[in-house]
Amino acid sequence: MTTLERTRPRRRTWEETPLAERAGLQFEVERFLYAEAALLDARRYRDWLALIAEDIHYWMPIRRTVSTSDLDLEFTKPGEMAFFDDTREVLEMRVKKLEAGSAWSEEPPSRSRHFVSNVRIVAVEGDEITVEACFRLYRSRLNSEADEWTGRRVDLLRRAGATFLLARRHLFLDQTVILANNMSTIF
Amino acid sequence: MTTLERTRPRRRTWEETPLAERAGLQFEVERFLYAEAALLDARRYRDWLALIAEDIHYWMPIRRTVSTSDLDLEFTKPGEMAFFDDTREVLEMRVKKLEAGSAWSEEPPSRSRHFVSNVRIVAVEGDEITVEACFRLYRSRLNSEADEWTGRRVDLLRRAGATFLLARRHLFLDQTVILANNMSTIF
Amino acid sequence: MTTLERTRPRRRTWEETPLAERAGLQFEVERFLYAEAALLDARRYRDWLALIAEDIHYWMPIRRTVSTSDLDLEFTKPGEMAFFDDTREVLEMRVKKLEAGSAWSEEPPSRSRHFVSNVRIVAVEGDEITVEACFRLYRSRLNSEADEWTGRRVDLLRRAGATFLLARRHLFLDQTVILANNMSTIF
Amino acid sequence: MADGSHASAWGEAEILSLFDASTGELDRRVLSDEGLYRLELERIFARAWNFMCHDSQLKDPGDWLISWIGEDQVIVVRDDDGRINALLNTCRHRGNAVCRAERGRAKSFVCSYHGWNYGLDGRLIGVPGLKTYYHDDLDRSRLGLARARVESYLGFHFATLAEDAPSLHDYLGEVGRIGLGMLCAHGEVEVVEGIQKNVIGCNWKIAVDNLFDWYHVAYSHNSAQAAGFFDISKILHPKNQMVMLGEFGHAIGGPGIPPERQATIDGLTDDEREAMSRAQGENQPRIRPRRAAELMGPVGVRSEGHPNIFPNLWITLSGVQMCLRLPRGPSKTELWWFTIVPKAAHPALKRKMIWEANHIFGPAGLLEQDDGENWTQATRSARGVAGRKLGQRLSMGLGRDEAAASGNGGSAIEGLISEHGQRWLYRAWTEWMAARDWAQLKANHSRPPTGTV
Amino acid sequence: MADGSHASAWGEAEILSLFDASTGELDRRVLSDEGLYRLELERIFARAWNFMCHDSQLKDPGDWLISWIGEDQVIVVRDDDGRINALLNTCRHRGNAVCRAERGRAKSFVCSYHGWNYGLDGRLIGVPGLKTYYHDDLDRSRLGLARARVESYLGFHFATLAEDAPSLHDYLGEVGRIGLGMLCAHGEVEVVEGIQKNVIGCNWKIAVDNLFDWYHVAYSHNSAQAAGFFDISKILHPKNQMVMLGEFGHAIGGPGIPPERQATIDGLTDDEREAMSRAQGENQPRIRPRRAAELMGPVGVRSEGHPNIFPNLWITLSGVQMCLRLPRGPSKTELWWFTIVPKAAHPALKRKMIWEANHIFGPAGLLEQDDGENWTQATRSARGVAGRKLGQRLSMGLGRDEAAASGNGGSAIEGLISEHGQRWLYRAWTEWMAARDWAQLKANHSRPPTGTV
Amino acid sequence: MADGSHASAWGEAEILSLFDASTGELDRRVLSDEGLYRLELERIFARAWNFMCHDSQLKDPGDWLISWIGEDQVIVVRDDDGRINALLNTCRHRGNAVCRAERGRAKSFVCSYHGWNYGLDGRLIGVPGLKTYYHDDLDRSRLGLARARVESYLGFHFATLAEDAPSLHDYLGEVGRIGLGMLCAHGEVEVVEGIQKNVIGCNWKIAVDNLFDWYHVAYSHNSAQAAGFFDISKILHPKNQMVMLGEFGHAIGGPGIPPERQATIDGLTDDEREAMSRAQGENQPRIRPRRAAELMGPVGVRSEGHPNIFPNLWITLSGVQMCLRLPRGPSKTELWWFTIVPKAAHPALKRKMIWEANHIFGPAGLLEQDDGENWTQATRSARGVAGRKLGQRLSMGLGRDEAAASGNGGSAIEGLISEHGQRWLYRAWTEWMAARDWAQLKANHSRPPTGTV
Ligand code: FES
Ligand code: FES
Ligand code: FES
Ligand SMILES: [Fe+3]
Ligand SMILES: [Fe+3]
Ligand SMILES: [Fe+3]
Repeated sequence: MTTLERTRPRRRTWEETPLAERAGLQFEVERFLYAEAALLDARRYRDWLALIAEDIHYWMPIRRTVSTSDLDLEFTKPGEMAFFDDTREVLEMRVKKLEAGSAWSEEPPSRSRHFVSNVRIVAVEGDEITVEACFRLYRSRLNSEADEWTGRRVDLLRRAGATFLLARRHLFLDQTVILANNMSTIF
Repeated sequence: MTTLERTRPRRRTWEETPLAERAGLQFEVERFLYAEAALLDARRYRDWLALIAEDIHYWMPIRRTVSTSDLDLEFTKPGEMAFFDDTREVLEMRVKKLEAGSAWSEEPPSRSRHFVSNVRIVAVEGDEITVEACFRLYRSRLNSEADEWTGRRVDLLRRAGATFLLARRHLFLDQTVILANNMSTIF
Repeated sequence: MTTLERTRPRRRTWEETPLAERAGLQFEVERFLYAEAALLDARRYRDWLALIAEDIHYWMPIRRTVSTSDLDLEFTKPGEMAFFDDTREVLEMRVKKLEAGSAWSEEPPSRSRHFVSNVRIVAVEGDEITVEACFRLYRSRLNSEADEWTGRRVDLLRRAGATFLLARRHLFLDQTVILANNMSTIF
Repeated sequence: MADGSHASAWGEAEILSLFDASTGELDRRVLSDEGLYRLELERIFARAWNFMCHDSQLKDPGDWLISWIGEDQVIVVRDDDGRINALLNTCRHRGNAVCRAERGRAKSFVCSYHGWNYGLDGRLIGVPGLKTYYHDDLDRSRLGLARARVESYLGFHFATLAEDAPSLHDYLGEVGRIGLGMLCAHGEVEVVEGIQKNVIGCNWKIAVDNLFDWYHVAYSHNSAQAAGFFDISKILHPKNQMVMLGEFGHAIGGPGIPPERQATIDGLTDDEREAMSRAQGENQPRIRPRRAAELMGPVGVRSEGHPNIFPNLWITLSGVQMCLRLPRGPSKTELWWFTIVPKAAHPALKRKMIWEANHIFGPAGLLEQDDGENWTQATRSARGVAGRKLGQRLSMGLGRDEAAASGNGGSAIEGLISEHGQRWLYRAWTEWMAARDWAQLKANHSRPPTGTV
Repeated sequence: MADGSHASAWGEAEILSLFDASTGELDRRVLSDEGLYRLELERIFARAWNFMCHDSQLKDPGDWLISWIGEDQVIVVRDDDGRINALLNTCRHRGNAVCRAERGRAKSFVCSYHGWNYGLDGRLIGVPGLKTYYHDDLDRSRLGLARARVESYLGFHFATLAEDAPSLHDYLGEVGRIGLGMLCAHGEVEVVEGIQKNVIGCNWKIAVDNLFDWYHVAYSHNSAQAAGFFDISKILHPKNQMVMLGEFGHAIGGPGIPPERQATIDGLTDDEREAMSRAQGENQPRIRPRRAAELMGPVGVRSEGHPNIFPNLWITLSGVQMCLRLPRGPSKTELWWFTIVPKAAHPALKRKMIWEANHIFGPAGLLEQDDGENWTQATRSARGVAGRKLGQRLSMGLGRDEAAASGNGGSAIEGLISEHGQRWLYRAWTEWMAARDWAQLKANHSRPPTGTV
Repeated sequence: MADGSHASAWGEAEILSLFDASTGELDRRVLSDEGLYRLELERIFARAWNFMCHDSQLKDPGDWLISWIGEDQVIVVRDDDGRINALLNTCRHRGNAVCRAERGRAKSFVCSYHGWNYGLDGRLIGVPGLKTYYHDDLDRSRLGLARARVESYLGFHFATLAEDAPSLHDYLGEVGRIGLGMLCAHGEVEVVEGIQKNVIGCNWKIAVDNLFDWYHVAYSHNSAQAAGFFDISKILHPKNQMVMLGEFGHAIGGPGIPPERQATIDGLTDDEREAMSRAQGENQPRIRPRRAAELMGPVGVRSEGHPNIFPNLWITLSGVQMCLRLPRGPSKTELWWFTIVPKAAHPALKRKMIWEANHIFGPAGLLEQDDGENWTQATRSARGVAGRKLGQRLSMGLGRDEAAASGNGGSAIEGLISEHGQRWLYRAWTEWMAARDWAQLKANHSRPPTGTV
C-alpha cells in the first residue's frame, strides 16, 4: 500500500501526458515484462540476467497474518528478515546454482509459468518507470507436484537503448506460511 | 451468453470505429479496471466506492449444473435467488462491515488478488461502455487457507470526466457449489 | 524454446516496425484471441470453428520430466505420440462430439474459462503473425470437480479480411502426468 | 475417505458418555472423530427422515432433482402418477450415477455406461441386449434403482432408508410439525428459483446447534449491526425466548410471542393482522393469520424462533428460509439455502422477502458470512491432542427453567436466552448413535421433559 | 495415505465372499474399501509379475526409465551386459529417491542426499567417506538397491517382488502369452516415443474390467459414432465374441474370427493377407501373417479382442496399444498408454497407426474421454453408506455358454457379448487376496473351466 | 485427519524394536505410519518442553504471538506482571479460536463467537449475560483458557502440557543448556523481525535428524558451492567433529574446536578474540568471548556444531538462527526460522548476520532449498509396501568412537563425521514413545554413554 501512497503525487503528473503516448509506453512495458517472463519460463537464465540492472534490488518481504489494527506490521521492512533480499551478485549466484546440475530442488528442472496481469504504470520519472502488476507463478515438478504463488509486484524499469533494464523488483506475496518445499524458482 | 447475443448488433457498429480510437479506449478501460482491482486488493474500500455509480447493479446469479438441453436454466434470473444482488446502498454496507473490525470472516483481513484478464469491449453507446473480462479472485486467509473463484464478468463503465464510474457488474461464476466458507470479499 | 530460437532473427525485423503500428497489431491480436477464447467458454463451438483455418495444425505434445542434460527430450516431437495432433477435420469431429449430447465427459457440460495472458507477437511475415502467450484453462464440473491446465501457447494467425484465422496452435503444457479424468475441453 | 465397511470402535456406553446432559459437558471428539462420523452416516442419516424437496420444486411428471441422504446421492422425481420417488442415484448394473446434473426433466433415466433404462419410479424398464446377451434371463423386478421411503407433510417431502422407521407424521411429532407449519402459516408456499450452496470447513452438528444459539447473535454478527444492516435489539427479545422440545431431537429455539400479545392477536381478523404487520416496520416477523393456529397449535403459534427437524433441516426467518446442513466428512459441511414464499403473496412482498433472504444468509449474506469462520475454528480445535480433551460447555440455563407440556407430545420452556435447545440436540444425538436400530431408539430415547430442566 | 503397516481387518472367508461367481454379484466395497486397497498392494501388486517396459524403450546400456510396482517406484535399467534390472528407487542409506526424472541415461546412480553411488545392476559401488567416516566397515554387498526379479517374454519385461512367484512363462500361461503374442503378430515391434499418462478418480479394477466390457461400447461411446469418428457396427461383432480364460486371472475378451473365416485366412500367403487387409477398409484389424499362429496358437490367433495380463496390463487395438492401470489409492488410478508398431512397418503405415492411437485412446482420445466419467461415478457410489451395500451385477451370459480347452492350459468361450471376462477377473481377485503366499495361491486358484460356464 | 481418539495399535515392545541402536537400523515406518504419528503428538509433543518464543518477541504486557505444541495452537502472551503465559487457543465455551492473527497486542482476549473475555493470564474475566442468562452460575475459575506450564532459560521460553514433566532446567540438562548458551555466547540477544515459515512434504524427524548430518553437506549442497556462495572445505572440518549427547534426546553435532586451539583462545582477551574473528575471513564462526565458557562449560564451549533441543528445536550458524520443525502429519512438516543477534552488536554486524541468515536458510536460502527435496523423497519411499520394509542404515562411526563425560551430565564424542547424533535421536524417540508417562520415561531413558560408542 505504502508504495501506492508514495506514488500517488507522481502518478498524477503521469496521468497528464497524452493518451497516445501513455498507451504506447504501456505497450512497450508489457512487451518487456512478457518477454522477461518468457525467458524465465524457457529457463534462459543468462538471457534473463542481461535484462537485470547492476543496482537491482530484488526483494520479497515476509508477510504476516495480522488484525486490521496491525496492518502496518503485515510485511517485514527493509533490513528485517525477508524471503528474497538480493543484489545482482546474489541473482547471479542463483543462476549459477540453477546451472550447476546439482541444485536438487530444480534437478530435474521444474516447469514454471509466470503470469503477469493487471500491468499498471504508476510513475514515470525521466527514464525510470515504476510498474505495478499482479503475478501468478505456477510451478509443476516431477510427476504431479504443483505450487502456485500470487501477489503484487512493483518493478522499476530503466530505459537502456531499445530495451529496458529491471532496476527494482519488490514482490508482495499473498501467503504467510509458504505452502511449498522451497522457493527455488526466480519470481 | 444472452449478453453476447444481445450485444452482437451493437458490437458491429463499435467494430467500425477506427483502430487507433478503439486501441485508445481499450487502454483507458484496462487502466481503469486494473486500478479498481488494485484498490480492492489494497483494502482501500472507500476509494473503491468512489468509482461506483449511484445506480450500480452488482449481481452474481447462482449457477447450476444442468444438461445441454437445460442450459437456459444454468443461471438464475434477475429477481430470483442470487449470491449478490446489490445496489450501491448494499455495497456501502459491505464496506462498513469490512471496516467494523468485527467482521470475523475478514478479521484478520484476507489477502486477495483480483486478476482481470481477456478484457473485451463489447459495446459502446454514448458515454457507456460494456466490457467483458475473465476474472480470477484468489483469496488467502490465516496461515494456509486459500480459495479461488473464476468466471466471466460483464461491466458497464460510464465516463465521468477524466475517469469512469462502474455502473453495472454482473459476475458469472464458474462454480455451482461454492467451495469456500463464505464470499466475504468484494469481487 | 526451439520456437523462440527459430523466431529470433525474424523477430528483430518485426521489432523495427514503428511503435504505433506494433501497438495497433498487438491490440488486434489480443482482441482476436480474447474473442476466440470467449466463444469456447460460451460453448459456441460452431462460431469458434469459423475462426479455424482449413490447414490448421492443433497440437499438444507430451511433456516428460527429464534432467537438465536431457531437456531436448522434454517434449515429444511431431510424428511421435501427442495428446492432440489434430487437423481441422478432427476438430470438427470434436465439436460434433460435444454437440451429440452423449459425450458423457461433457454431459452435463463443463464450465471452462480460458485465460490468455502475456500475449507476445514474436513474428510477422506477410499476412501471418506468430503469437506466443501463457494460457490457463480452468474447468469446473458437476458439483465440485475442478481441473486446471497451464502452459505456453504458440499460435499462427492469418489475416482474413476484417478478422484473423487460426492457422496453427501448438500447446506446451506445464504437466507431465495429466491430473484430470480427461481432456475433453478444447484448449 | 471414510470406508466404514467395518464395525465401529465405539461402544454404546462410550457413546452415551460423550454428552453429559446433567452438566451440559460435550466431548469435543463428537465434532472431530472419524469413526463417530462414519457411524453418524449409518445410525443417523441412513435412519432418519431426510428432507428432499418441496412439492413446488417438482411441478410436472418427470421433473427431478438431486438431493442427499448423508453422503448417498438421491434422485427425487415426480412420476407419471404425480407421486414423488426417492431413488439412489446409482445404477444396479455397475453402480454408475444415473443422473449427473443437479436437476432436470426426464421421461426415464438412462445410465450412460451401458444404457440400462429406469422408469420414473425406479423400475428397470430397459436393458440393451436383454433378449440377446442376457437371454431374457435378468430378474429386472429386483434390479430397479434402490428406493427410499418417501412421505410428505404440508408439501414437504422427506425420505428414509430405514424400513423400520416410524411414519413421517409420528417422526415429526408435534414439534417437527410446528416447524413445517411455520413455513405455511401465511398460506400455501412455493420455493423460489435458486438454492445457494456452499461448503464450510466445520462439523455439521456445530452448524446445526448454532441455529438454537441466540446467544451468539449479538457478538458474532456485530459487524452487520455496525454496517446498519439490522438492529439486533429489535429482533433478539432475550427475555421472551421459547424453546420447544420434541421427540427424536426435534426442537425450536428463539423469540416467543408473550401470551398477552398473542391474545391480542387472536382477537384480530387477518386483515387487521396484515395492517399491524405493516405498521411494525423493518425486520419484524409478519404477524400470522388465523390459519396458523391450526398448523402450529396454541403454543407453537407463539414461536418466532428456529425449528430444527432432526437431524439437519433448519427453518428460519419465521418461515421464509430453510437450510440443510449436509455432512461431508467430520470437518466439512455443505449448506443448502431454500427460500420459501406464499404462492399468493403480492409480487412486491415476494420481492422484499427474496431481497432479504439474499442479503441475510448464504455465503455472501451480511449475517451468515461470519458464522462459518467461528464454526471452522471450533471444529479445528476439536482435533488437537490437548484441545479435544477440554470439552465444550453447554450449561446456559441448566436447571433454571420450567418445561411444560405443549399439548401434543412436545414441551415448551419459556424464559431467557439459554442452551436448552443445544443440550436437547446432543442428548438426542447420543441416543441415536447408541441405538442399534429403530426399535432400540424408540425404546430408549428421551421424552420431552416437564418440570425443572 | 495408506500406511498398511498393521495387519488387515479382512479375513480369508470374508474376502472370498466379496464376489459370488455363481451369481455374478460383486460387493461394491471391493472398489472403495481402504483396507482392501492396502491389502491389494501387498497381495496382488507386490506378488504379481508387473509390466515394466518393452525392450525397445531401453536401447543402450545405461538407459533407464521409472516404472511402478503398485505404489513402489522402480528404476528399470539396462546394464553394461545388456541385462534389464528392476531396482527399487530408494537409497539404502536414508531412503531418498535415487532417480527423479521419468527416464534418462546413466553410467551409475548417485543419490542426491549423501552421494552413495549404485551401479546399473544396483550394486553399491561408491560411498563417500567409506574409508574415513565408515572405517571401511559397511557391508556394501547387503546395501545395493533392492532388486525385483525380472523376466521377459517376446521383449516385454516384467518384474516381481515375490521370491516364490512362478517363472514369467508359467505365470503368463497360454492366455497371457497369447496376449503378448498379439503385440508381435506382425513382426518385431518397438514402442513409439511418448507415453500418455493421466490420473482418473476411479478404482483401478473398474478400469481393468472395462477392457472385457464390449457391452458398454455402443452406449458409452455413442458420441464418437455421432461425430463420425468410427462405426460401431463395423467393430463390435456382438455375435462373434470369444473370451479366453487363463490361470491367475489372465483373460481375453472381444471379437473372435469365426473358424471358417480363419480357415480362409490360413490358406493365404502373407502377401495375400496384406492385400486383403488393404481391401477391407477403415477400422478393421489388420489380418495377421502366418507367424501369428506360432505366437498365438490355433485358437488364440482367432482373437481380435482385449487381453489383460493380470493384474493391470491391457493390450488393445489388436496389438497396437497397451495400457497400464496403476493403483493410486482406492479411488485413484493412473493410466499409461503405450503405442507399439512393427519395426519393419512402412513409414506410412506407422504414421497411420500412431494417428489412430493418438485419437482413439488417451485423455483426449475421442473414445477414451468418456470412460473416465462413468468409472469415477461407479467408484464414488461404492463409497456411500447405502450405495456400497447394493452390490454390482455381473451376470451376463452366466450359465449360457460353453467353455472349451484352448489347447495349452487356457480355455475359450465363443458366443455373444458377455461378462465372462469380468467374472473371471473378480474370481481371481478374491483368490489372490485370500492367499497368504504364492504356495497357497498356486494351490487354491481356479483353473480355466470347460463345459457350461 | 488423524483423530487419535482411540488407543494406538502399537505396543511397547513393538515400538522399542523400531530402532536398533546396536546396528543403526531404523524401521522406515517411523517416518510414515499414521498411528505412530498420532502417538507422537500424545507422547512426545504434549509431554516435552516445546519452544515458544524468545523474551524479545514479547516486549510489553499484552504482546502475544501464536505458537504450537504439536498440532495444538498456543497463545503466548506477556501479562501485566510481565510473566509469559502459554494458553491453548481454544475458547472453553464452544472451542472457537480466541486469536486468529499470528501476533498482536491485546488488553484481553475476546472470543468472536459469543464474546467470552479472557485475561492475559487466561482467566475468564468476562461473560456476556453472566448475570442474566447464566444466573451468575458459571464456575469461571474452572473455565479459563487451558494453561501450559511455562519455564524459561536465558530468555528462551518453553511450554509443556505435562504436569509431571521435570523442570525446564533439568529437562535441558547440560547439553540442552549448552545449546541455548550458544545463542547467548556473544551477549544478550534479540530476535530479528520476521520469521520465515514454510511447509515441507516430509516427516518432521527426518528434518530434525538432518541437523546432525554433516555427511550430506558436501553432496546435497554442492550447487551452493558451485555458485560460489560458500566454501565447504572451510566449514566442514570433517576430522574435528564433536558430538555431545544429553538426556532425553538432546544432542549437538558438528565441528568442534580442537583443545589446543581452544587453549590459545582461552588465553586471549575479548578484544583480541574479536580481532582474530575479523582476521579469519568469511564463513567462519565468530570466536566466542570469555563469558561463553560459563554458559557452555569447558567442553561445550568448543562446539561449533548444531544443537537440537529435543524434540524439534535446532540452533544453527553457531547461534545466529534457530529452526523449529512443527509436525503437520506423518508426511508434512512446518519450518519456522528465527534469526538471533546480540542486542549490543554493531549495526553493520547485525546487517551482515541478517544478510547471511536470509541467504543461507529459509525456503529461498541458497543452502536450504535443496534439503526439502531429499527429505520429501525419503518420506515418500517410506510409504511404499516394499520400500518401507527396507529400513534405513544409520551405522556411520558405530563402535568406532569413545564417549567421555562432558562434566555435567552429558557426554562428548570427538572424531570424524558420524551418525552418533542421529542414533541418539532415534534411540530417545523409541524411549519417549514406549513410555506411558514421565515417571516411566525418567526410569527407562538412556543416560549419555561413556566409553566405546
Ligand atoms: S452401469 Fe449402468 S448400465 Fe451398466
Ligand atoms: S540417502 Fe542416499 S546417500 Fe544418504
Ligand atoms: S465459543 Fe467462545 S464465547 Fe462461545
Ligand atoms: Fe449466526
Ligand atoms: Fe470404453
Ligand atoms: Fe542441508
